[in-house]
Parts: sequence; C-alpha cells; structure tokens
Amino acid sequence: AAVEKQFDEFRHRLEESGSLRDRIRAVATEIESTTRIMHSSLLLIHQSRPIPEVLEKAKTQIDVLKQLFSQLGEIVRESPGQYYRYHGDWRTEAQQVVSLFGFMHWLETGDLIIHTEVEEKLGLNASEFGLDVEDYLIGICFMSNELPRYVVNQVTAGDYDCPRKVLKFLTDLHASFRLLNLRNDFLRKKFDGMKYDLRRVEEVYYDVKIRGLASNGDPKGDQTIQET
Amino acid sequence: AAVEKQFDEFRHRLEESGSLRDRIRAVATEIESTTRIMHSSLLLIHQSRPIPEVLEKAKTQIDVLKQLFSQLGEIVRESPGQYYRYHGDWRTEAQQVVSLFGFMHWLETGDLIIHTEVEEKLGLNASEFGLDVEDYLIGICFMSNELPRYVVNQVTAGDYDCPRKVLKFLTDLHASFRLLNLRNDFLRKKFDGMKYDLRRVEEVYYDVKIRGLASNGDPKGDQTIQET
Amino acid sequence: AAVEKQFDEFRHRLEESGSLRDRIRAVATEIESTTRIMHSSLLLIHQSRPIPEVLEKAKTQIDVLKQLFSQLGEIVRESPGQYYRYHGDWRTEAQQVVSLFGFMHWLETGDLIIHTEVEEKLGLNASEFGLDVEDYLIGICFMSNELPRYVVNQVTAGDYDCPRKVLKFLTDLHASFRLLNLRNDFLRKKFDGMKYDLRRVEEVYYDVKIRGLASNGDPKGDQTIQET
Amino acid sequence: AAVEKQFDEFRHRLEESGSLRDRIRAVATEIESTTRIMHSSLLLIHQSRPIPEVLEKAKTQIDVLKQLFSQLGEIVRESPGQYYRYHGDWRTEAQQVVSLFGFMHWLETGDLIIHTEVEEKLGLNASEFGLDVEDYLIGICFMSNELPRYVVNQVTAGDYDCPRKVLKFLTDLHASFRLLNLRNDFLRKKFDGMKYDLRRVEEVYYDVKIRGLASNGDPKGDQTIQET
Amino acid sequence: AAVEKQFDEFRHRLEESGSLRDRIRAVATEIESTTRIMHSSLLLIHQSRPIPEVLEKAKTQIDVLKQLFSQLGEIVRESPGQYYRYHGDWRTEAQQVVSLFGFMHWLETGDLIIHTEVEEKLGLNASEFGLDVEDYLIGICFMSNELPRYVVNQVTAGDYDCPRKVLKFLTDLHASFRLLNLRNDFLRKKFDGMKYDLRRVEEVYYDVKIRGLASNGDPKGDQTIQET
Amino acid sequence: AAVEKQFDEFRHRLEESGSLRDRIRAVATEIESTTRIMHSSLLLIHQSRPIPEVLEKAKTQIDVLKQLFSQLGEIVRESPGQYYRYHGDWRTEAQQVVSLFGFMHWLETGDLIIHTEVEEKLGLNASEFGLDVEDYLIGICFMSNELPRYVVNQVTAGDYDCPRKVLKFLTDLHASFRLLNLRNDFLRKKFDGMKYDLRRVEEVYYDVKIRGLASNGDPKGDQTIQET
Amino acid sequence: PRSITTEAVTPSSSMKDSFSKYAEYLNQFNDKRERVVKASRDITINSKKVIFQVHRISKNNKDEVLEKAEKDLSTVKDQHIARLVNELQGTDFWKLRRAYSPGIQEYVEAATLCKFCTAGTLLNLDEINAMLLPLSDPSSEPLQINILDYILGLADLTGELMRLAIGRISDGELEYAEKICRFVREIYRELTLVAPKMDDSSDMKTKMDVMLQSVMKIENACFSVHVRGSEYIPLIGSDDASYTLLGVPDFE
Amino acid sequence: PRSITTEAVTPSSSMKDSFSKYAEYLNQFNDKRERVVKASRDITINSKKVIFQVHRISKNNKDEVLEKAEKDLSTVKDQHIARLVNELQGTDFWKLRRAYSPGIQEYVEAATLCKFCTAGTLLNLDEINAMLLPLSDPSSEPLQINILDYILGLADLTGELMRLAIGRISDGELEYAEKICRFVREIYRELTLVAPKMDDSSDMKTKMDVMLQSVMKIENACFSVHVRGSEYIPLIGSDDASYTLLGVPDFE
Ligand SMILES: [Mn+2]
Ligand SMILES: [Mn+2]
Repeated sequence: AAVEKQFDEFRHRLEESGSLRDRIRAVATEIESTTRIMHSSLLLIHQSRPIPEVLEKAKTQIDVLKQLFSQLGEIVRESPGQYYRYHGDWRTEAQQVVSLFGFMHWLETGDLIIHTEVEEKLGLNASEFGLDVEDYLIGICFMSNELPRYVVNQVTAGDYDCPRKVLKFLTDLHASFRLLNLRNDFLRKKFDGMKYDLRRVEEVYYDVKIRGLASNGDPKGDQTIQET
Repeated sequence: AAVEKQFDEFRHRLEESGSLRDRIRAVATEIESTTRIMHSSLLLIHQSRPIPEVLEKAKTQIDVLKQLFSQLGEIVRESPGQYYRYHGDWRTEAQQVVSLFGFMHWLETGDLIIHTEVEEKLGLNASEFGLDVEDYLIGICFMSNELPRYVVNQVTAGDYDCPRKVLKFLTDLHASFRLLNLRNDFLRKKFDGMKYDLRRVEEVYYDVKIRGLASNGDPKGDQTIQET
Repeated sequence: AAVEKQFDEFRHRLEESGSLRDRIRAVATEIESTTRIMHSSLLLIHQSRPIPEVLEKAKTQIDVLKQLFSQLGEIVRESPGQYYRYHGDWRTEAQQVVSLFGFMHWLETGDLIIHTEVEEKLGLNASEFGLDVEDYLIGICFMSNELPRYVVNQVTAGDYDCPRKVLKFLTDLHASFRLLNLRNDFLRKKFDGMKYDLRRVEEVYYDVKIRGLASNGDPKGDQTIQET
Repeated sequence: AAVEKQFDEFRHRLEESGSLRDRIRAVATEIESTTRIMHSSLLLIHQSRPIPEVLEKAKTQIDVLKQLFSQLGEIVRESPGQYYRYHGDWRTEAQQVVSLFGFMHWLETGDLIIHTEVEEKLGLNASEFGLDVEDYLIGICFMSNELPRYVVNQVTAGDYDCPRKVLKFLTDLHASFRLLNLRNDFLRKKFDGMKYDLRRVEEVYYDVKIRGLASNGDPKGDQTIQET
Repeated sequence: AAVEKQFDEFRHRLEESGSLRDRIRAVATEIESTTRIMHSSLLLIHQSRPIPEVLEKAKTQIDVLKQLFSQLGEIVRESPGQYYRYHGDWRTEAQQVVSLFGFMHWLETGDLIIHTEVEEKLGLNASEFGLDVEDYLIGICFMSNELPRYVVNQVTAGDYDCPRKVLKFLTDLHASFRLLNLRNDFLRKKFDGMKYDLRRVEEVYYDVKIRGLASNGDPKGDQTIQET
Repeated sequence: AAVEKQFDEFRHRLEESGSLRDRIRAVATEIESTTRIMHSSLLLIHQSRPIPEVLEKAKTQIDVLKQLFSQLGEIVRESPGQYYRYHGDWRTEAQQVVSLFGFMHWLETGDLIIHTEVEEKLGLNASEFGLDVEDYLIGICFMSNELPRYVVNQVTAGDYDCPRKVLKFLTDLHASFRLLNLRNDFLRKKFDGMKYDLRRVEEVYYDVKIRGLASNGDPKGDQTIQET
Repeated sequence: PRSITTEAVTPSSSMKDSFSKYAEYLNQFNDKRERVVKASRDITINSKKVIFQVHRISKNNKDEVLEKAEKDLSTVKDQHIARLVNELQGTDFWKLRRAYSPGIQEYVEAATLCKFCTAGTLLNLDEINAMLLPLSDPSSEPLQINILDYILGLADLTGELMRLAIGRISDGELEYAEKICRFVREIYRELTLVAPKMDDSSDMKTKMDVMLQSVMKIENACFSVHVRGSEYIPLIGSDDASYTLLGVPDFE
Repeated sequence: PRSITTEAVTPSSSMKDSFSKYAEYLNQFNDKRERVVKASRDITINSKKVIFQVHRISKNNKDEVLEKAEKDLSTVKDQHIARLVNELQGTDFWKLRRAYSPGIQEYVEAATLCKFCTAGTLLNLDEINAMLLPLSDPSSEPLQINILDYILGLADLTGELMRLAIGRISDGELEYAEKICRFVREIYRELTLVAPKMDDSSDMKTKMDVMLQSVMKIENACFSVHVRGSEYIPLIGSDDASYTLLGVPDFE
C-alpha cells in the first residue's frame, strides 16, 4: 500500500508536469506563430520598403509576444526551480524572438541588442524567468544569417552605403563572438556560419567599392553607422 | 465455424487489397517513367533551346499521363472511400507531375498553375478522384527548386532580363505560401527550402544589376521589380 | 487573384484537416491511457487473482472506450471518405484494444473474439466507421504474446489443466492465420512471432505432462489434445 | 556517336537483365508460396497426426515445386554463366525447400536427405542448373531447428522412443557438420545454432530416461544410443 | 557412408571456394592500394601542376593494374561460369579503376572513355573476363563527382576556359545517362548525384561568364556552348 | 618535405603494424581451428566415452596450441609494449583455449584450473606475453556453460554420482566469482549465465536425489570429488 | 598600399563588455559541468560496488554482507554525493541534470536494492531524499533526487532483483525468490501507468521491455522449481510435508 | 528439516585465494581507468580553450594571441598530461588507450594548430613526443603519443584550419588563406594513402570525408575571392598593381 501510494503520487505529479508541458507547448506554438507574422512583415525589407514602415508593422507584435512570455513565465513559475526542465520546449521560439528583435534593433539603431535589452522588451526578469544566455547567442547568429540577403537586396535597390555599415557591424559582432570559449556544438556550428555571412557582405562591399558606388571610399575608423 | 468463416473472409479481403495495391504500383511505375521522359525533354531548357520547341516535345507526354491517371482513378474507385488507404503508393509520382506541369505553365504564361488547372490537364474530377492539396503544394515547391538553375543558365546565355522576372514570380509565390499555416511536416520542410531558391535568384539579379547588365542598364535607383 | 484565392482556400482546408487531426490525436491519447489502465488491471491475472474479479475491474473501462470510439467516429465522419487518411493516427491504439478485448474474451469463454464482436463492443458500425481487418489481426497477435506468461504463472499457481487448453486454442489460432496470404509486412512479422508463443506453450504442456501433472494424471498415451 | 552507340547498347542490356530478374523474382515468389502450403501441411505433425497422412498431403506440392524450379532453370539458362548473378534472388526459397524435403525424408526413412537427392526431387541437373551446396547445408540447419519441437510434442503425445531416435540422428548430423571448415558467415551461424537443438533433444531424452519412460524402461546403464 | 562421403566432398568444395575467395580478396586489396596511389598522384591536378606531368606519374600504375586484373581473371576462370558468384568481392575496386581511367582519359583527350577502352587498357577480354557494364557506369559517375572541384581550382589558377569545356562534357554525359532506364538501385542514386555536379559547374561557368572572364571575353549574347 | 618524410614514415609504420596484425590473425585462425578439433574430441564425453580416452585424444592438441602461442608471443614481442594494441585479434581464441583447458583439467582433477596453470600449459610468461585476467575469467564462464549438458548426458548414461560432484564444483566457482567487482559488461553477462548453469545442475541433482539414484544422499562437506 | 577591409579587429567597447560577461558565464558554467560529470562517474562506480557486495549474500551470511553494503552505501553518499551537492548548490538542478543523472540513477539502484534486502520493502523517494538533506547547506535549496531519476533507477533495480532471485533459488530460498517475484511484479505493474508520463518516455519504454523480461525470467525459474518439486511427493511418498524442493524455512 | 542443496557458500580456500587476487587486480585496474578518463576530459576541455584562443587572431594581434595560446598549451601539458603520464606509468599504454585517446587527440589538434600559426609548418609526432619526455619518470618507459591518435588529431586539425582560412580571408589575408589551402591539401593527400592502413579505418573514413569537405570549402572561398578580384583592374584601371582584392602585404 505504501508502494501503491507512492506510485499514485508519482503518477499525479507526472500528470501535473505533463499538463504543465502541454500548456507550455501551447504558448510556445502561439509564440512561434506570432514570430512568423513578425518575420513575414520584416521580409518586406528585402523588397526595399522604407524601414520605418516595415518596423512599425513588425512592432505591433511585440506586445503580443510580451504577453505570451508573461504567460510562459507564470506557467514555469508554478514549478519553482524547474526552468531548465521545460526549457527545451520553448528555446527554439526564444531564439527566433532574439533574432527578430536583434534585426529590428539594428535596423533602428545600428547597434547590437544586448541580452538584458531583450529581456526588458519581453518583460522578463532574470532572477525569476530570464532569457538563457546561449539562446540569446544563438538568436544573434540567426540574425547574422539575414544580413547578407539584406545587403544584396539593398544594393540592388540602389542603396550603396548599406554594405559598409553592415560590414562594420558584422566585423565587430564576429570579433566579439571570438571572445567566447564555445563548447556547445550547436552554438559553435551557428557561429561558424557567421563567418560565411561576413565573407558575403565583404564581397558585396568590394563590388560596390571597385565600381566607385560607395558614398565614402574610406571605411576606416568610421563611427557614423549610428548616425543613420 | 464462426472463426473459420471469419478467416476465410479475411483471406479474401486481404488478397483483394493486396492485388489492388499491386495494380496501383504498376500504374505508378509507368507514371514515373513517363515523367522521366518529360523531365528529360524539359532539361534542354538549360541549354538555351527555344522555349516553344522544348515545350512542344514535353507536351507529347501529357496525354500519356492523362491516360495513366484515368487508369489509376478507375482502380482506386473500385474501393470507394479508400482513396487515402492507397494514397502513399502514388503520391510521389503525382507531386512530380505537378512540378513538371507547373514549370511548363510558367514557361508559357509566366503564371503559377493552379490546383484545378492541374486536375483539368490530368482529366481528374475532384469529387471522385482528385489531386490532394498537399501533393499540389509539394509539387510546386519542387518546381521552385528548378528556378535558380534556370536563371543561372539563362544569364550565362545572355538573357539578362530573366532574373527580374523569376524573382518577381518567386517572391509572390513565397508570399502566398506564407499565408498557409503549415504543420511541422514534409511540406513545411520543402517550403523552408524555397527560401534558398529565392535567395539564390536575388543574388543572380544582384550580379546582373550591379554590372549594369539588367535590361534598363542602370544600376542606380531601379525600382522596377515593384512596378511590375 | 486566382492564385490568391486559391491559397486562401488552401489555408482554410489545411487548417481544417490539421485541427481534425489534432482532435483525433487527443481522443487517441485518451484511448491509449484507458487501455493502459485496463492492461494494468489485467496484469493481476498473473498473480493468480480469481478471473471474475480481474475481469470485472477491467470491464469498467469498456464503456469509457466505447464512448471514446464514438467520439472518434464522429470526428472521422466529418470528413467522409477519408477514414484511411487519418487511420495512422489511431491504429496502434485500436490494435491494443483488440488485444485486450481478445484476452478478456478468451478468459471468459475460451474462444477467440471475432472481428464483429470487437466492433459491437466498441459500438462501431462497419459501414460508417469500422475496425480495419489488419488492425484486428495485429491485435490478436499481441494477445497471443501474453499467453505463454499466463500459462507459466497458472501452472506455478497449481492450475495444471491450463496448458492443454491454451495449447489447443493457440494451435487453432495459428492454423487460422496460416490460411491468410500475408504480404511481407508488419502483420507478417507479428504472425511469425506467434510461432514462438506456440512453441513455449508446448514446452510448458510437456513439462506438466511428463510429470503426470496434467488433469488426467497419466503421462502415458494421452491423446486428449486431439480429442477436443 | 561511339558514345551514343555504346549507351544504346547498355540500355538494351540493362533492360534485359532487369526483366530477367523480374521473372526470376516472380517464380521465386511462387516457390515461396508453395513452400508455405507445404509447411502448413507438415505442421500437423506436431499435433500427432499419423506420419503417412501428413506426408501424403505435403507431397502433393513436390510436383508444383519441380515445375517451378524447371521454369527457374530455363530463365537462368537464358543468361549462361550468370547463375550466381541472380542467385541471391531465389536462394532463401531454395533453402526452405531443402529444409522441408529434408524433414519429410527423415520422417519417412530416418535418414538425412543428401544433396543429389534434393536435386533429383526437384529435377535439377547439377551441370546446368543445380542446387548450391551452401544452400543445401543451410536448409539442413533449418530442418534441425524443427526437431526439438517435434520431440517435445511426440513425448507429450506418448511416443517415448522418439527422443532416442532424434538424438542419434542429430548427433550424427552435428558430427558431420563439424567436419566442414566453415568460414565466419551465415552458414557458420546457423550451424552454431544446431548445438542448441542438440542440447534440447538431449534434455528431453534425459527427462524420459530418468522417469523410466524410455522404451526399455530402465534408466540405469542404458547405452543404447551408441548401439543403434 | 553416403552421408560421410557427401560431407567429405562438401568440405572439399567449400574449402576450394573459400580459398578462391581469399585469393580474389588478396588481389582486390592490391588493386585498391594501387588505385589509391594513382588517385593520390592525380590529386596534384588540383594544385595546378601541369597535366602531362600529373598524368605521367599516374600512368606508371596502369601496368600494375593490368597485371593485377590479369591475375584476377586467371583466378576467376578457374571456376568457370561463376564470375558473378565472386563479383561482389572486387566490384568496388573495378569502379574506382574506371573512375580514374575516365578522369585521366578526359584530361588527355576531352572525351569520355568508353567501356571497351577500359577493358583494353586493363587487358580484359569481354568474352572471358570482362568489365561489368554497371561497374563501368558507376565508375563514370564517380569521375563526374571530381569535376566541380577541378573546375573551381582551375579557375582560381587562371584557366578561364575550363568551365565551358567541362560544362559541355558533363551536359553531354548527363544526357547520355538519361537514355538509360535505371532501376531504383545504387547506380540510379549515383546518377541522381551527377545532377549536382552539373549544377555546380554551371554556377562556376556563370561566375566566370558574368565577369567577362570566359575566353571570348564578352559576357553578352555568347552562345558558344551550343556551337561546339 | 619534412611533412612528406613524416608521412612516409607513418605509412611505413602502419604497413608494418598492418602486416603484424595479418600474421597475428593467421596464427589466431590456426588456434581457432585447433581448438575446434580439440572441442570436437571433447564432445565425445557427451556420448559417454570413457574420460581417459577422450582426454588423451584432446591432449594431442596441447602441444600444437603451445607452439602456436609461442609463435603469437614472438610476433607480439616484435612490437614491445603493444600487447593490448593487438589483443582484440586473439582474445576470443584465448578464451576458448581457457574454456577447453579448464574443462579437461576439471575432468581429470575435479579442480578449477588457475590462471597461472593455463599460462604454464601454454608456455606463456606473464612478464612478457601473458594471459589477460579477463580472458581467463571469460573462458571459465564458457567452461561452466558446458557443465549442465555434461551432467544431463552423464545421468542419461547412468552415472548418478556426477550431478553431486558438478554441483559442488559449480557452487564453489559461483561463490568465487561473486568476490569480483565486475565492470566489463561482457564478463558480467557471462557470469549471469553461470547462475543458470548452476540452477540446471541443481535440478538434475534434485531429479536424481528424489528417485534415490544418488549414490550418497548427503552432499554436505563432501570433499571426495578429487577421489574419482 | 591601401586595404579595403576594415581595420576594426577590436569590437566596440560596449559590445566587448557585454561579451566578456557572456564569456565568463560560459567558462564558469562549463567548468562546473565538468566537475559534476566527474562526481557522477564516482557515484556510479562506487554504487556498482555496493550492488556487487549485495550479490554476495547467501543463506548464512546475510547480516554481515548487508551490513557492509549499507556502510559502503553511506560512504558513497557522504563522500561523492556530498561533492555533487556542493557543486550544484544554488543552481537550477535541471540545467545540469544530464551531467549527473547517470550517477544518481545508479545510486538509487544501489540504495533500493539494499533496502529491499534488509527490510523487504521499497525505499521511497522521500526516504532517500530525507537522507540527502543533511548534505545540503541549510541556507540554500537542498539537492533532491527528482522523480524521473528515481524511476529510471528503479527500472534498473529489477534487473538486479532478477539476478538475486536466480541466486536465491540456487541457495534453496524459494520463498525469498517468490517474494522478489511479487515485489518486482508490483513495481512493473505500477510503472506501466507511470512510464508513459515520463519526460522522455522513449528511454523508459526500452527499460519497461527489459523489466518485463526480468519478471518473466523470475516467473520461469519459479515455475521450473514448482513443477520439479511436484514430483517429490508421489515418488518418495515421504511424510515430511515440509520437505519441499528447495525449502527455506530459515528465511525470515 | 533437511535441505538438499549444498551449504558450501564459501568456496574452497585455494579457489578463494586465486579469486581474491583476481578481484584485487580488477578493482585496482578499474579505479585507474576512472582516473585516466578524468584526466583525459580535462585535457580535452583545456585543449579546446587553446584552439579558441588561436581563433582570436586577427591581422594585428597575432603575436600576443599566439603567445597566450602557446602558454596555455604548455599548461595543459604540465598539468593535465602530466597527470595522465603519472597514472599510466608502468602500464601498457595500449590497454587504456580508449580511456585517454579523446584527450590526446584534442591535444594534438591544439598543438599542431599553434605550431602552424606560429611557424607555418606541421608539428611532427616526434616533436610532440620529445616535449612529453620530461614528464615521465626516467626509470620507466615514457608515455609517447601513438601514430593513430596523432593522425586522428591531425584529421580534426583540418576543420580548425578551414575556420581559420575563412577568417583570414575576411581579414584580407588572402595569401595566408592560400597557404592554409596548400597545407591542408597536402595533409589530405598524404592521409589518403595512410588512412586505409589505420587500425580502425572506418572512423578514419568518415574523417577523410569531412576533411575533403573542409578542403573544398577553402578552395571555394579562394575561388570566390579570385573571380571577384578579377573585376578590379578592367573597371578601375588603377596603376596600383598591388591593390588586389584583399591584399595583405603585411602578412609575413
Ligand atoms: Mn544494474
Ligand atoms: Mn576541433
């Protein structure tokens, strides 16, 4: 009977955590679908729509995401100290959010969004329900993958100053990543991909440069990216 | 005796469905072989043969396919309400047919072939024996995979207007697909692949544009993609 | 516009079939969990609990299952003629139900449950939403796998007549299956496994017989298996 | 043109050998289905049906097999010197035939069927289209796997002399196989399995002996196995 | 005694075929090791060493191979009509030989080596001990896999005419293969891979062409691929 | 050139170790074939041939084995400090030797052969080329697997004292093995098998005992095994 | 000569600051993971030794053998689990679970085996966790074994109990074996309902299959003793009714 | 009541003696294996850190970056490999190879990478082994890395060199990248003849495939720079001949 009682309790607790997981998955699915909409809006940037217009449309989803992450946090807090038990169920979605926020932030400011800024935008509180550092870093790698495409399409549309700015940004970002000792194979693989993004942007910059299309032939020490 | 009778009947039914499946497989194999011939003819497009000539040759197989699908329909209708029981046995072939018809239609008209047009060409009747929507969509994804190669070879052969047209088509197609809420399945994976086709075509358009090879010759400020 | 309209409709249809599948999976999960409870009750048979008591407990789940299959039928009927499109989503569960019903039926009557009896118990109607024949047969194979263990434990508990009865039953069942022309598939593999069940029961019967423990007590010249 | 001509010829030859293989597979499938029927008849031996009756029924298939092997031979002879090119397509079936013929022969005569006897029964001619020696040996191993089951069921049915006879036969067979230098391959693995058959038969003989059930009734000092 | 005699004979035959196989494997291992040396020499082509020098070094192995294939032929002829029994033991090596000879021949002449030319170089006699057609075709596919890498490295070394020539060759080769009706087997899979080689070479040709690096220097309207 | 030189040397050394391995494998194959002959002779023990006669025949192979192990030792000593590099190539054979020697030793003396005794019989010198302890232990487990069969056949042949002696021995051996802390999964699995051997021997002992066939009803403290 | 590329190989200082924080975090975290893996390996190897010690029991030496096993088991706890607790102090236990789970499972296996042999009952998760409490610093949340690792360890326990049962039958302790059989059956039955709800149930599915094999091995062994024992009375006709096959009157 | 089974739960004393020897041997050996595994893990993790340090080089900080890498590398040797050497003292190095091979391979990868970056040459096996000599007690046979582990480490080196080459191209050091390309090609070519002769060549076969991918990635990158660079002169017509695409006059 003691045995039976213990296992009854186990079943109960596992059912509880199972239903918790179901609720987490349901929210994660909504996050996923919201990021798809956001991504869809941002894609118009490749068709040379004006940045403010594109951003405005994408930003309408931020509140939705904030709301969803607040739900997620509440669910996860029901089971204190078990953040990482369920982490696998929403981390892909969180990485995608980082990637989109990072891209929008860069479009607006020319800077890298930092870890705490993402937490802030999502209304997260690191001490209770924060954003995992590796997820942040992976999301930034995903953002980097979008940049070559952006540069190519901007040049096609006649914006010849874009390669220089992106190149500066990506060079800095790449150098920053090199400070990390990566172990995690997935993150390392993503970081390897960033090298190719950097190369591609350099090539475009070169194409523009040799044709005398770049507005300012001297990329050295230029800090004017933020000025845009 | 009830048991014996039951197993007698089972044997009968299993033999029936087994032979039905054999017949379906036989027709599917012929469809496969016909699409190979058709594909083979279409491949000449990459060697810059004139479109009408290439299409004409490929079209000779349409009637063969129509005939084969009519056979398929008859077999499947023998077993009413069980279309999806045997669906797995011919769906790869159906997707290939969609892909080829879609490519030919685009070459001829510049438009996307729609679902009912494929059914029509194959003499199918949706209410009895139609084309599954997912098969149609997967076939369209396969068609998209052919486009980057086509663009590359057209530019090599001196047709510098092709990238712009293909890019317009593919951008629209991609946007249409984004409207669908795809589950995490095979179709989703194929659609995710379409992104790479799009990116490659953008790159070719960029190459042509920056070298002033695009029809309007002016690499600056061209907004003609949107205007179309 | 034709394209747009088409994709609108596709989205609609894909969402419909996606949500149908979700609902089917939800019911299938409940069926699975109910069969687990049933199975768990039936396991007590190996601890020599009296058959009526064990069966009574297990039977309390039959109505739950009937109810769930009725839900399943309703969902599937929403999409007429597409039974086999979604079949893969509940067939494992259906096989498990057959296995359990078959075992209970045998414990009660000594006979094989037949296909229509399972349908009846589940309230299914073959013309609308029936039990697939292959699922029935696979379920019966699963049931056969339980018998050697049952025989061993019954003998240990002092029931020396059990091996003879099970052997008779299993020999007949095996012979019935041999009448079917099975393809080289999952069912064939399961059926090939039945041979080992048969062999094990023969060995147990041998052990009992050679020690004169079989009901008629006389290890010599007993031909009663054949006489039944 | 030389290239083209070459490929024309290749296509021709590949089609030929493809269709040959299809025809071989078709005959092999029929052989497989005939051996299933034969095996099904022979299974009654485990239910203590009289040997002559069982054999008679099984023998009705011999002519069918002979006929099928004659077809096989004709097909294979179309492509002289390529027996082993297609060998893999029918060898499992041939091994099964050897196993069944061997078992029947042993039931009738108590002796091992020899290689040429199988060829003869199948109407094969070693110089043109014979039975591969390894297939013969593997088939004999399969036959040995049936013997423990046969002995167990015979003893259950009261035939206490059977274990002694089978043990004698299997000991001899095992000793004969030991004379071969087997490579580490499939045959070796099958032969290693024969050891278990032998051990099981020894155990049954022991059971019968120690209980004084063996024909001479005296469990002490009996050396009759060697005397036979 | 008949049994004993039979097993004596079996032992003899199994030992014979076992030792034959051992000897074949020994020669095949030497062939493998010779082709490795040859391959290793050919790899220098990617470092832009002059073709004649590279070929000369590789050719020193041809006589070794001829010698080894003559040994192989002698061994196989000991067992007439059983070419295909042992075929699996050397076919991978033969395919590799075809691949290397094909690449060398193409480097020298720009043409495809044909089946009989390979046989000739190896001193094979189709009527006694020839080269299997499928092995020839698979070997040619392997050769095709080497070409994209070669083209890339040649362009880097400044040979801008290479892509055009390779593209012409590969397009023809691919077209020839399409004439074959391949079964769904290993060869089919290898051939499907050739498509990717072709696509990669097209891309390299595109890169060269669009920059006006191709020999005729004029990126516009060049149709010279077709003219050859 | 330094690189080249290093790799030349590597190739040389690897070829050396490759040929060393070949020679080891050749000797191991001969050991294997000698143990098969030895095993074959020992198998006659199951047919109740007198122990001295059986042993005498088996012992003729000891010198052959000693000779082969001396060759093995010489080869391995060519490459000092690399015993365990090649160990995997002969360990199965060494285990088999231990098993056979252990069985023979037990038949002769009733005692367990100890590790150093095996080394001695094989002329091994632990400091140079010894017998691995795990191989010894695994070999002893293999020996234990033979004992139930031996007991069964001895009783069948009328030797009713055998079960008691074997039981005593196996009980001791099992208790000794329990002193080990096993990690190696293979050895542990083999040791698990010994439990079943022990059980089987007990069962036979019991069978003999309850029928009053055992010569001496009291198995306690009996040290008379050596007296035989 | 000019160069086209940027010279900015050093990132802007704010970005650099953020990234040195990330770098420090990753370095420390990976080092901790390594230490946890090592503690887990030590727990595994020493728990295995305890299990072997338990398998050394026979009819007459139960007390001493089990006493030693229990002593060794508490050494595992005090030395190696304590190290683990120390490392994990203050981190989310789930984040490094994959690094220490194997050791914990093996410890559960050893602890429940000891308990069954001494008391004949199942050591509850709460009981194990209560024993771990003193290892933790009272100020921070204590390390507690989670349900999943406990159940995974329990699944392996049944394999050890199978070995124990076969051994007990050999030693004549048939009733002991039957007791094990009932116990293992009960665990198996309870787990059938719990297993599918585990976080990663595919692993558990395999373990359930192995467990059923173990149950059946014990059942077959009991069956075999039973049918063999049945021959005793008719053949010898002894009046000593307690003379069963491998009677173990001295068990308990 | 009588019992039929033997009571002899204690083995005969001579058998027991032999088995306690075997038991002691196995215990000690397994403990040693555990310690070796742990040392190997430490070697791996710290060698990986060295590799990351090397990847931090850029055009202007080569010396300082590589200096630190070399320093860290010798710490790995003096601290962790020394532990390994100490454990293995006097045992057959091959017996425990599987336990320490991963660490040694990673060390080879790190050491050869450093050497290539500082000297542009391949660090030979003999050179590595010479550096390990001082770690061993002169009285016993010194630990020497075997060919197999060296080659397996070298195979992984090409992956790191590929990453390095892509990075160098980004930094404008095209010649450096071409140098890597030649170096990796040479290693690949040499290994084609060596790989099939390895003790376990199936592992190596996979590594060879990956290596060819790496070679081709570098070649494709060089190709891409080359064709792009070709456009420069015709369009600008500059007389500055040294103005190549990503010219790196300051490399060497
Ligand atoms: Mn365990
Ligand atoms: Mn690495």
